[in-house]
Amino acid sequence: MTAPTRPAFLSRIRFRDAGTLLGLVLIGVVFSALTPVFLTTPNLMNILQQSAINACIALGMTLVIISGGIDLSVGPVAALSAVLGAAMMVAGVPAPLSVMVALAVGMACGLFNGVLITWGGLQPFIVTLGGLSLFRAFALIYTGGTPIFGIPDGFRAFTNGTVLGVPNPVVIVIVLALAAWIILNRTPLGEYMMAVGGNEEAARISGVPVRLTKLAAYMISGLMASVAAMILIGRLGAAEPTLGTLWELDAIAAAAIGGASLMGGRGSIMGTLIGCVILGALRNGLTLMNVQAFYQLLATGIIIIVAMLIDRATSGKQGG
Amino acid sequence: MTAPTRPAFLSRIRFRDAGTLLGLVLIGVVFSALTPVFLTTPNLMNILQQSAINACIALGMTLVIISGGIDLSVGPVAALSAVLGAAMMVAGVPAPLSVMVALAVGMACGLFNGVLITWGGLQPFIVTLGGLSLFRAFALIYTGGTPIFGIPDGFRAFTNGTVLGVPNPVVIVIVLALAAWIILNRTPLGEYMMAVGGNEEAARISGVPVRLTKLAAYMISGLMASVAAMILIGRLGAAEPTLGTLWELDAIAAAAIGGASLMGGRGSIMGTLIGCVILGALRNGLTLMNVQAFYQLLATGIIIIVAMLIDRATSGKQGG
Amino acid sequence: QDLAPLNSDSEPDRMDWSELDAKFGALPAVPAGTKVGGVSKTLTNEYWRSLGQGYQNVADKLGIEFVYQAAQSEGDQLGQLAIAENLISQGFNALLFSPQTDANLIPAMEKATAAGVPVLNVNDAVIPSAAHYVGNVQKGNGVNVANWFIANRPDGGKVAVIEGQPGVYAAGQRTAGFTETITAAGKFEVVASVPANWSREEAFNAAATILQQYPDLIGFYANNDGMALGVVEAVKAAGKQEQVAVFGTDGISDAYAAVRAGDLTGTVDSFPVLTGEVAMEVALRLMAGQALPRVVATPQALITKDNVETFATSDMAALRAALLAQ
Amino acid sequence: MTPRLVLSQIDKSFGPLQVLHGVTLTVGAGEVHGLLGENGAGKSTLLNILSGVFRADAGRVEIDGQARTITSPRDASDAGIAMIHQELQQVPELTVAQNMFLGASLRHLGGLFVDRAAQEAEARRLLAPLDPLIDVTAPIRTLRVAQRQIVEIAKALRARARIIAMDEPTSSLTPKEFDRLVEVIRGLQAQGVSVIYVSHKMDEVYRVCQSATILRDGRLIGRVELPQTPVATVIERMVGRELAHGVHHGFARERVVLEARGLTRGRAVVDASLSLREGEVLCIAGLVGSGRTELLRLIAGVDAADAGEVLVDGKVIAGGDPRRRIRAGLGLLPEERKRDGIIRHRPVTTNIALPAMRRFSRFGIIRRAALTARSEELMRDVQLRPLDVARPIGSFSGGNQQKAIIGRWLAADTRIFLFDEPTRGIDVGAKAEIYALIERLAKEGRSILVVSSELPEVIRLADRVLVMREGRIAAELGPGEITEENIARHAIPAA
Ligand SMILES: Nc1ncnc2c1ncn2[C@@H]1O[C@H](COP(=O)(O)OP(=O)(O)OP(=O)(O)O)[C@@H](O)[C@H]1O
Ligand SMILES: Nc1ncnc2c1ncn2[C@@H]1O[C@H](COP(=O)(O)OP(=O)(O)OP(=O)(O)O)[C@@H](O)[C@H]1O
Ligand SMILES: [Mg+2]
Ligand SMILES: [Mg+2]
Repeated sequence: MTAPTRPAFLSRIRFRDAGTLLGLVLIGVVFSALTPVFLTTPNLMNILQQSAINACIALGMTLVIISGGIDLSVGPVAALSAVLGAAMMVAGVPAPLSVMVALAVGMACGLFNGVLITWGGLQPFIVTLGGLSLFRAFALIYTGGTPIFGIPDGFRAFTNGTVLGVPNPVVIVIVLALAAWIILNRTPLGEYMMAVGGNEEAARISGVPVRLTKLAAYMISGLMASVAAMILIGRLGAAEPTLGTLWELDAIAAAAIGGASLMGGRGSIMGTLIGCVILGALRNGLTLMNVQAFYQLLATGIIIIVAMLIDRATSGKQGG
Repeated sequence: MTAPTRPAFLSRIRFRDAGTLLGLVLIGVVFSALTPVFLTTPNLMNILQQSAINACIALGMTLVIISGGIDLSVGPVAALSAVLGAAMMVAGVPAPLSVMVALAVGMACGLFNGVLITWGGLQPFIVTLGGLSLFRAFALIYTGGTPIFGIPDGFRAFTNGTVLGVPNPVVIVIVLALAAWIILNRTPLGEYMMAVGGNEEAARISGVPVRLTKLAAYMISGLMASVAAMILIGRLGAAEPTLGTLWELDAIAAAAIGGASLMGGRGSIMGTLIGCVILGALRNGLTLMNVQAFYQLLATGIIIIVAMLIDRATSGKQGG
Repeated sequence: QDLAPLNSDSEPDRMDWSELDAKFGALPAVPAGTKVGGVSKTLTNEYWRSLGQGYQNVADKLGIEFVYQAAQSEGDQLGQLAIAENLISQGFNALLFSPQTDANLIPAMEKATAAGVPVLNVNDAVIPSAAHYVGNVQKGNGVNVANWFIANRPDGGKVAVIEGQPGVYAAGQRTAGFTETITAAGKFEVVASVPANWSREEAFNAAATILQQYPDLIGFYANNDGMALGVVEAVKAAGKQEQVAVFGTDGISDAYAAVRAGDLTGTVDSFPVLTGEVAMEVALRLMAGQALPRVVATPQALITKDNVETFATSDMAALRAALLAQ
Repeated sequence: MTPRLVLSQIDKSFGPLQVLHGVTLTVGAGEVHGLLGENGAGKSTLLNILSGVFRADAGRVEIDGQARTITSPRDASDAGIAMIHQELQQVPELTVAQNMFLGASLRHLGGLFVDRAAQEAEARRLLAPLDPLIDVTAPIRTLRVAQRQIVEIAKALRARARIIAMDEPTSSLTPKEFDRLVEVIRGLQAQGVSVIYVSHKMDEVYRVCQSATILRDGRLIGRVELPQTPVATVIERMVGRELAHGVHHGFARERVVLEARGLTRGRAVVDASLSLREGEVLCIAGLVGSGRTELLRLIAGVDAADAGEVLVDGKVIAGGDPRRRIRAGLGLLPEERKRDGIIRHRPVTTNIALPAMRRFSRFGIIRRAALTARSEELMRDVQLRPLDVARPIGSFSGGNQQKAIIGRWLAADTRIFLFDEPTRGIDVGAKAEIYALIERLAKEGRSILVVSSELPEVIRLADRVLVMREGRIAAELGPGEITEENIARHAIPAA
């Protein structure tokens, strides 16, 4: 039905993502030349597994960024839902129920951010900066600052399991990415997000429920943060009130490397995923090469900038 | 000659800053009711002194934000110029010369950011995120991770001195704020910044040197970061490669509380200064009341958000 | 007079905590209305909460007013300085500082010293101009672990270090102590030494990657317990509990639990509660005018399954006894 | 019979400024009703109230005899009202079809998913009578202004509204596209749809409207039946005075000041050369999309040329930077003023001073007093309403923003003006003023390059005309050759 037109549209998107992919391939080539272990299946799985948590966060962040906002509070949101979820599990509440509650906590945090931003009319950066302190404080006060140990083995087995050799966290991320892709590209909500981020006034005039759209974006971001939290506590076997420090920067970096514009209106789920893997591969490769602490920092800085330059050179204008 | 129009224009600006001031007054009233020490001259001087470094950073940040960008790399820039400046002083180079070099280093970092953003066409967030790692790595590698001690007493005496009872750092900030205010409100550069932040394409077509304007903003931000670094090493008597962690968030918070729009085009020097003092007063008051760290975090989060709400209620729309 | 820059690990003017009573007699009486303030790194780490507990124990026992404050997060250097300055302006008789970095509390210390208030630098970061330091030997943490490997793994092998935040004194010293000692033994190779920024998650990821790369690895040393517990999970996930020994530092309660459960091979406990008590006692002695050496070293001990029950006690008297018996 | 729509006693203020004073407007079913007035008269404001973008301070809205409360765009579309906005309000990254169905997407699979195929098919169907060549799957940012305006028109048709408000729908359309729009409007009329039509082009208004309401300064002046009332009367009632009829004057001298040689950019502009003499008004005509805007942008240095060069006073200007061109005496008045022209939050003074900031500064400090004085002088000259140069430019009506931008180049003492659709969205009164202004500039020896889609305007202004076709300069028409027929003949590509 749409045969004559769809390919054009897809190819346009793919072209943009191709730039990001090229960056990934370059990093891959460099590291596999430098260390033989890099390009082995277990290590690649390792990279994916290690990128899974950032990917969760970054998917939610991408939707927020596309709708013209930013969410700096993801780390503390994850911490809060991690400690609450863990406390329930440790207290003997069945894992599925605890997870549901933890996810609800994440969404509630997103709701809080979203309401202040939409109905309160405040800037997203500053609201979520406030949230950054607030949710962290809740998590610390609730736990008194101590990690919660004793996550039940059943739950841990689930997060540490595999499906056909693929670690479950990676499977979860793939499912979530698919969902995010569908939301963004196939549902009215996705169109609303692009519209609100691209031209809020136009969206409002066209009858787009601007506030609900933003609210949805922040709630999804909160939800994704708590999914990441669940994966992490499953893997570590403990929930720390301090977890998630600087997650927001990693997620934003991944989204930006993947082509999201922090001005809103533009972003790609595929690009963000690739961005996450770029960052994961970078960290993995540097560890494999046993690069010294200071030089790791140096390499991270250089590679973020170089990835953006490559990306920029292979794709169109995106303004500064 | 301009009598009929200037007051209207000025009063519009003042009205906006009045909202921020109201927030500060409220905080002041609450704390002086709760703890008698708060409203004593030494304590107020203490607050100003403690806000000075954030104010330096925030002034530069305000100009960057107004011109439509953001600078996440201020902390590491400060660290780099601190260690280089300190190393020179310790090696016996006269303090004024060392300071000049340190300031030049800060400006060079700003130049680096600015060039990537303007000529490279990259997003400010991601460039300065890269810079965040990069400059920190330089500082750490240069020092091997160890602090540099032995800042000459002459230099220290200067930063710890007072003018008519006002600590020199505060005096420096006042002078810098005045300069920033003049730049923003009385020079073509300031108008260019607001134009570029408000509508880059229109500015370009109107003959505004868009790239140079942005470059200037980032270089000023770098310069301000190194001024802050100089004040700090003077106070500490040492320069650490790790100094400046999280400075960017404090500075952005201060600018935003002061009414800067992170979408660019709008912001106020006076507002930013008040924003810095709000944050400083908050920290000071909570410590005086012996509020524990977790609850301080809570209070910080709440007050950032409440300040924004008050500000929002007392001023016009500014979009979310 | 100007003091030489302090290196707490090597300062010659030092004594061990255990000799305090012997050399300077029992704790002098405390005047009524004494106020002591403590500024710590952050309360998000159990270590610093325990230290505060130690201060509080002594304060409660002697009826001293004690205020304990900490920065909002690790790395919040100026915030900690502001807190310290705000405390000074309230007038305390002694101050116990655990600075974020070597330099960030210098102005507060100078201000207090100028006002005649004794300042103790308690543990971790070392203010070079500090007149009094109480804490353990950072390098010793790593040396203790290295010695365990040398004694218990006579065949040697590959080991890895998970470092704390780059540029932090304690992280650097602990790593150096371990690496220098174990390398000198000859049979060991430190194949990886990477930073995980005190983060359990990053430690987990780094350890997983390292295990991937060196399947024959025999041990990890992590700069603190949080990271060590992350490493433990990575080792478990790789199914190598038998082969890989994991050590942490600090001796937090979760580490004790993990040692008991056999997950964590060991940790170097520096007994924060006891350290806090000793530091408070030192402060009181200084206020009474006693001429103590510049550094008072506090104990540390390698905790493994063998001795865990001996040291897992909240009874400080018993702990003191156990340590003195060592 | 009850009228389809009655707006009665509508008041609206923005802050202290009351812009509508008890305005009343009545439209019958199947009627095409004009809404006329000068820039800033309040036309857009009234329609924005009708379509739920603004809320009226007082007044009633009745549709088919029933009172309605409209507080949001949603309410308006529920009430059967659609609107074509004066300023293009579109989302750059979304496709044409997505933009057309924004806020009212067609769905399938239980209403959860957007039915893109259906949307695209429907978009194609709606666009067919207007411009069948628009690719409904292309992101809207890749379209030219005219095409985007056509998409806006088609969007309003999508909802099967009973009332369609069109706020200057043809400001960037060619006569041919206007003809197609007339067909569409006639079709709507036949279905009983009521249309409110805002335009500054009197011939259009007379062609499509049966009646009209006239506003002046936010007050109702009256209702007129159209074919019966002569144009002069309507204009007089709009502006409150009679307008002198304009005829062309030429002031061209010999000396060539501007030359473009072989300018090329992609396929938008191919090998375009032209020369402009002192005091000359050179118009560039052509169909929408023929590359006129792009040519002007190349000359102004806003876009970089793939090939070719620009000379001022015989000297090649190196580099593609607008600043160098401005220094050489060029100034561009862009086609899309909201996107490319104004800094919304900043006052008129600053907006005016941008290219000439040095002129208003001494020792690096802006002389505010001089700037304000000069701004007021200039704005009085172009008759900015209201004459408050400290107000943010974004709070002025579209036409007045345009005047301010003209003032910008006057302030910079520009010698070579590049006007892209200078009177787009400008009322008849202001239009005459701008023509007079252009003539005055020419008389003073300045040179003017005008891109215009309005042939009467071209004929009125031009000493010489270049006709562009598919990115190339297809013809040059000298004095005596400038007729609508000649221009049209060269503009239309051979089949
Ligand atoms: N958002 C706003 N804030 C303040 N004033 C406004 C705003 N929008 C419009 N105005 C003012 O309202 C008056 C009417 O503007 P409006 O846009 O309705 O005029 P118009 O008749 O459509 O003019 P034009 O033909 O130029 O489009 C103008 O004086 C304008 O300055
Ligand atoms: N943003 C764009 N993206 C892609 N192609 C463009 C773009 N803008 C213009 N073009 C191309 O340039 C050609 C010339 O467009 P231009 O806008 O210069 O024409 P114009 O005659 O001024 O038309 P208009 O009246 O719409 O302004 C068009 O045919 C189109 O193919
Ligand atoms: Mg209008
Ligand atoms: Mg055009």
